[in-house]
Amino acid sequence: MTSQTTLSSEARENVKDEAFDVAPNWKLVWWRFKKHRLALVSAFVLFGIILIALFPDFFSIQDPNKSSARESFMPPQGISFFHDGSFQVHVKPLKGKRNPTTLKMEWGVDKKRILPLRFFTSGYEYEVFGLFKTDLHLFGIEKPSARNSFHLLGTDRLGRDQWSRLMHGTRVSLSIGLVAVGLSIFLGILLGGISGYYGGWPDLVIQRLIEILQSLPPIPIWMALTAALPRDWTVEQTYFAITLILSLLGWTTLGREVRGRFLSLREEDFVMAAKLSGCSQSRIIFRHMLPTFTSHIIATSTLAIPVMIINETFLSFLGLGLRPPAISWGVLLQEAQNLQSIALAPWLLLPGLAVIFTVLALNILGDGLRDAADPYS
Amino acid sequence: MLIYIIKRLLLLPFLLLIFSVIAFLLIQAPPGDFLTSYIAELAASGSSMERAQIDALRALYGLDQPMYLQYFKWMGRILTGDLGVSLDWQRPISELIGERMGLTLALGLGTFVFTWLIAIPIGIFSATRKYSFFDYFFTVFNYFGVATPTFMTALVLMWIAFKYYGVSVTGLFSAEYIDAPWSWDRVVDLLQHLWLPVVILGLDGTARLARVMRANLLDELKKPYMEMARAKGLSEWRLVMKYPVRLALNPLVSTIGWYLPLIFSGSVIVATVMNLPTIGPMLLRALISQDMFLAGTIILFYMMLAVVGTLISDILLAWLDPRIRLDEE
Amino acid sequence: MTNQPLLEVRDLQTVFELDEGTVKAVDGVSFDVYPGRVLGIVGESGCGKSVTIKSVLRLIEEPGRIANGAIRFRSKILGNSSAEMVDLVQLPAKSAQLRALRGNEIALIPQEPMAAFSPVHTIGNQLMEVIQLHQPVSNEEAKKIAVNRLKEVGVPNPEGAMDRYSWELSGGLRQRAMIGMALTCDPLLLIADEPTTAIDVTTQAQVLSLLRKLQQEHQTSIIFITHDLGVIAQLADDVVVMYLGKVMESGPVDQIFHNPQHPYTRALLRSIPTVHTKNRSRLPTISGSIPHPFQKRSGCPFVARCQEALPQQKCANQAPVLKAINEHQSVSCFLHQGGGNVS
Amino acid sequence: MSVESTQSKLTANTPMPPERLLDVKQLKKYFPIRKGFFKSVVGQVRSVDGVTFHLNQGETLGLVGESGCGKTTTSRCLLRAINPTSGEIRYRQADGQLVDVTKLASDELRPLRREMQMIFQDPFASLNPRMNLLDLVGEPLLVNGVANRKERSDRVADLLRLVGLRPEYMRRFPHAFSGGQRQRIVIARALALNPRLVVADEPVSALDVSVQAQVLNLLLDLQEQLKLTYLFVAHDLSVVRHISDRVAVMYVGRIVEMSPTDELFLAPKHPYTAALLSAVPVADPRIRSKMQPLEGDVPSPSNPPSGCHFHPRCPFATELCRQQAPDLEEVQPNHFVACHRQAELSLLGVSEPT
Repeated sequence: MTSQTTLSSEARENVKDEAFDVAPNWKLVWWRFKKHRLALVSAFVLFGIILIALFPDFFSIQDPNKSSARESFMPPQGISFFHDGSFQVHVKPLKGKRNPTTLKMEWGVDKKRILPLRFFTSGYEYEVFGLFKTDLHLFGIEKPSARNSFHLLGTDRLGRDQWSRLMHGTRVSLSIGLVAVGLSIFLGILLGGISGYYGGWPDLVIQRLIEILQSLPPIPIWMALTAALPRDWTVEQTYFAITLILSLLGWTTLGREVRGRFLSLREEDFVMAAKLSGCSQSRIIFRHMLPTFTSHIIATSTLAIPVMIINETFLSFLGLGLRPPAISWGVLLQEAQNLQSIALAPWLLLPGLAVIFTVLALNILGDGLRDAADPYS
Repeated sequence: MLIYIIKRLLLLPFLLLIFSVIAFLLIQAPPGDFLTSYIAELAASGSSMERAQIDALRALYGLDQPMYLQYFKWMGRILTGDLGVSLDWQRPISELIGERMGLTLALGLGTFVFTWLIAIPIGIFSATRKYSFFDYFFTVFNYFGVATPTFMTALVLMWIAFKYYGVSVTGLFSAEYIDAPWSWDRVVDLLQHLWLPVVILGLDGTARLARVMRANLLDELKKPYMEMARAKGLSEWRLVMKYPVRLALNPLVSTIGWYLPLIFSGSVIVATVMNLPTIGPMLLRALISQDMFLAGTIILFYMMLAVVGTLISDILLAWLDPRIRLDEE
Repeated sequence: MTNQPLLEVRDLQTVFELDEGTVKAVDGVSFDVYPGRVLGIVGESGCGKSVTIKSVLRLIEEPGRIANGAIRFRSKILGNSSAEMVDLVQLPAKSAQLRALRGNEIALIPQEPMAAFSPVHTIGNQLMEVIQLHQPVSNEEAKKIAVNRLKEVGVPNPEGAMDRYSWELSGGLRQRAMIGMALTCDPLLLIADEPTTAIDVTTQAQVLSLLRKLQQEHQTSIIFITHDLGVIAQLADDVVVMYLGKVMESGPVDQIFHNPQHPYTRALLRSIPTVHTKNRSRLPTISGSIPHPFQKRSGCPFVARCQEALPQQKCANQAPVLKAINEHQSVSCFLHQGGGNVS
Repeated sequence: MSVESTQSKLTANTPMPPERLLDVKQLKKYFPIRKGFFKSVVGQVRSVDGVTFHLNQGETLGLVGESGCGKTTTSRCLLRAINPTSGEIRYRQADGQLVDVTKLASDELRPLRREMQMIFQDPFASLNPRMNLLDLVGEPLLVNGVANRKERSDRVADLLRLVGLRPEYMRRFPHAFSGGQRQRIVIARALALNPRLVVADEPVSALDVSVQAQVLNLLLDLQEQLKLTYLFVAHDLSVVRHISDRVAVMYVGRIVEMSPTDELFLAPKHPYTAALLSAVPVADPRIRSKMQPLEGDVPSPSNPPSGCHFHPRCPFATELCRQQAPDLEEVQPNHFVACHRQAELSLLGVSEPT
């Protein structure tokens, strides 16, 4: 089929001709994206993850930093739905016994009691974006204590609740990905745009810079840079330093892409037509050139976020990135760094699943966006 | 072709210059000079250094001189083959790296070969049987492969091996061979240990590479020369292998340039988790203990690998693709 | 023409199953190709001429398929006697028989030689490949044949050209090399898919005169596809005029140009500017534009733009079929199907 | 701005015949060939290499040549869509003042952009797919000061009607239209600011043959109605013959012949023109030309032959042709030829119109 019919074949299906004729670009993209079921599901999952990142305390069970030596290495507690044949959401409490020979705590289910699970219950108090205080939580048990404790994903060495820590780690890890990609986009569009739109010596310099940065081995450089961060920096300072370091090498791919787009767009007839109509340079850039590849930038960025997330996880896992008391997925996984810890408490690996599923969802979403991004190709 | 290679080679010193500057800047990156922090660390642990020894080190690295002189001093020593002494290990850096070089290369190259051997056939298979069961299967596999950090794979496999088989799959040698001299048995023992990290590192790369191969090949399968080749009467299998696979490989070859060094540097994490005696964990230890000249030298070594990798892929690409070869000449 | 046809296409229907329904790219096309004659298929974009020849070569791929019809070819290697014709539609798409035919008895000259040559294999490699695929010859012999072919199609320094890549040659030489490749096995039928569209007019003249010369020397049958009526007039013996997947009219070239019967053929001939056009005059035009291939339609595909459409919506509701109006010429139009001849 | 520079831009002191709208002298555009790590210039593509021609008010000049001959580059230089390397492009503005387009700074070009417009070859590429017709056709109005939305949409409606499209289509996007309709949209946009000069770069070559005639007729009608001057760039000689008052033939960056249309087609004076004419396949099976085509290929403008660029393919070439490039001379009133041997040759054109 010829080029002018491919678009139609994609979009004409569900829509009346008239709607199609007057459909702006974003609608065509949406119609195409909608057909990618898996990407839709991913978008939905990510929405949930973003909610967690926005309100981690609401989803937590207890203060993520609250430690208790008596609750160290408790295994995950599953949620049960039926008790004595009737529907009741509850968890089974754990009972610890110290093994007389190894002196390790061994946890078993206390079959005598149940702990009913409450939704929208009150728990520890927290602040929402510094605006107001509340103690509302999505779920939890009533009056938690050492005897009546609920740890959905178990506890770590210091007896901290893994689930609550995971919720808080989500905020940090996801936002590092987003901020680092945001910085990369800024650098990439700025430098790539200058390079592609103006050409000449700035192009030459920027291109060489990109080439050199791309031939650097990223992981050792990141390791060296993060290792150079002063130990006495606050969590916030380290956080921003790490996003900066990650985006320092991360913008090059996007920069290249933006440059290529500008270069090819500069030669496009419709850009020349705009120029000849008397459009100003800024109008050409912002009305004609940028809109043609914003969807691509969105897709590429979506695919870049998981890379950043994994890199942060790597660095924190190695002890070079964020350090406690900061909580990120990498920091959580640091607890599971060697065989001994895993053998003792395999559930410490569970935050890894969060990494995998988030990255998976972002990749599928990114692919779906990329496929839908250009309805005119 | 020869002119092309020479042209590439002429660029080498230039790149090395830039990279050595970057490596040097990384050495200088931690606040304060490393000697001061080293002395502070020693003091904290109760031991101390002779005044004379400190002064000798200061003079050796030119720490009281301006930055650019320090750089020239460092470069001068590196060019004469003197990599200096690791403060942390109290041993010559060349010795430390030399010991681990062989195993690092073995792990890297093994992973590389494994990746290509697995990924290319998967890519071809998926592309030529688009939307078949296997295509979907590999797509799902690849998505998970890309999403799973290598250290997760390593940790999970180690845990499984420990829990169900009671073995601890760390290191590259069994206990009795760690310090043994090279022998046939030691090589066999090495291979018995090497395959697991190779598979772990390889799975990650395989997922990426197979996806790229599939996409490249799908692009090529749409090209008009395919129709022409069919119109000539070529059988499907023969024509796919001769034309599109050949062309789809070209962009992959250009990825060797960054993939090869990525394997070496990417193995840092897996090597740390699995406690492998390669350069990676040494870099981590050097960075944490602020043994900056060792760290800087290792980073320079990784950069050299990147340069060599790029060179290899450029040459391979020129050899494979006459368009590049003839255009550059 | 007392001669028996080399190729008989009967009621060919090739459809593409797309998400929004079935598109009949070729909808009941019939024509004959006679030995030693050139058949020109002319039509505008979307008329189905390319799909027609891809169907003949059996190169239609998913989501397309040949839904109906017969493509009977008088093959020397597949047929048992000279009177027997093989229906290519009946052969499995990936069968060895079809492969033995393609490049050997039926050869293709593609539209864009630049894209149809592999950029990473030499011209010689690609030429020798066809030769060795269909003839049991050694490398040296294959090379000799290839060099001879290149010489025959006027490639200067053919030995040198064997080691060159397609993108090192000029557009004209590339197309010559392509023609050389198509001729290597002395095909019975040559299919040329707009072979001069991508090249300049002086080069086009070279290629056309080369094709004409080779056709006369080898007595090869040719199907020549183009949208350029000038090229058709210069090269074809017989002409098929297509519009939206259907044959509007077919007949000897002189009849088509000097005694066109279908309103579309007539309008088309009137509306094209030629170098003989009167300067700065208004051309009679065909109103409207070619309908979208997804548009559902009954009746004659040309009806919306036809100035001679019959009253009472007959043309819009009923589809005319291709019928012979004399010994050579066939038309698909109701104007000629009540016996009444309108001219 | 200094007095000297103003004078160099306003070249009113040198005379230009009153009927002339545009005078192009020795126009050159070289593109550098860059290679290597530092992108050093290793050669020049002489895309346009000393082109001289003029345009009279209200006429159509056809500029023909094969691909790579520099016709498109020439047309883009006229509008300063690209900056010429050297040469002079004198243009008579609506107020009668003469300006040299090549010397204007980019902000001085804006008033000129209203007077000169362009129609592109590919109607699919020259319309921004993300804008609807109102925005597309209305953009020149908007950026040139017609801020009132109502006023703009009225004008767009008028323009759409003018090119034969229904004003109700204003909210539609280009993807809703066929090639021919899109070319009408492009024409409507070009006419939005009431230009005097329209440069049409192969405006019908991407269209189906049954639609070509519609667009050609539209262009002829518009010219009559709006007193437009056209520079019509094309490779298709039939189309050029149909629409042009005069024709200029280009070969490898130079004009080889320029004359009134009928004269050029019936009695060409340059061997290349004659060869070009004989290469056009005649749409009549009864006139099967002998087709003795030119040998060889069009040379590359990065490495053109010495002397007359056509000499390697010219059956009449002499030693002089190999060494010295002929000048474009007026050999008959209004008939310019660049050939050393034009006086001795008698070349065959096409037959009279039927």
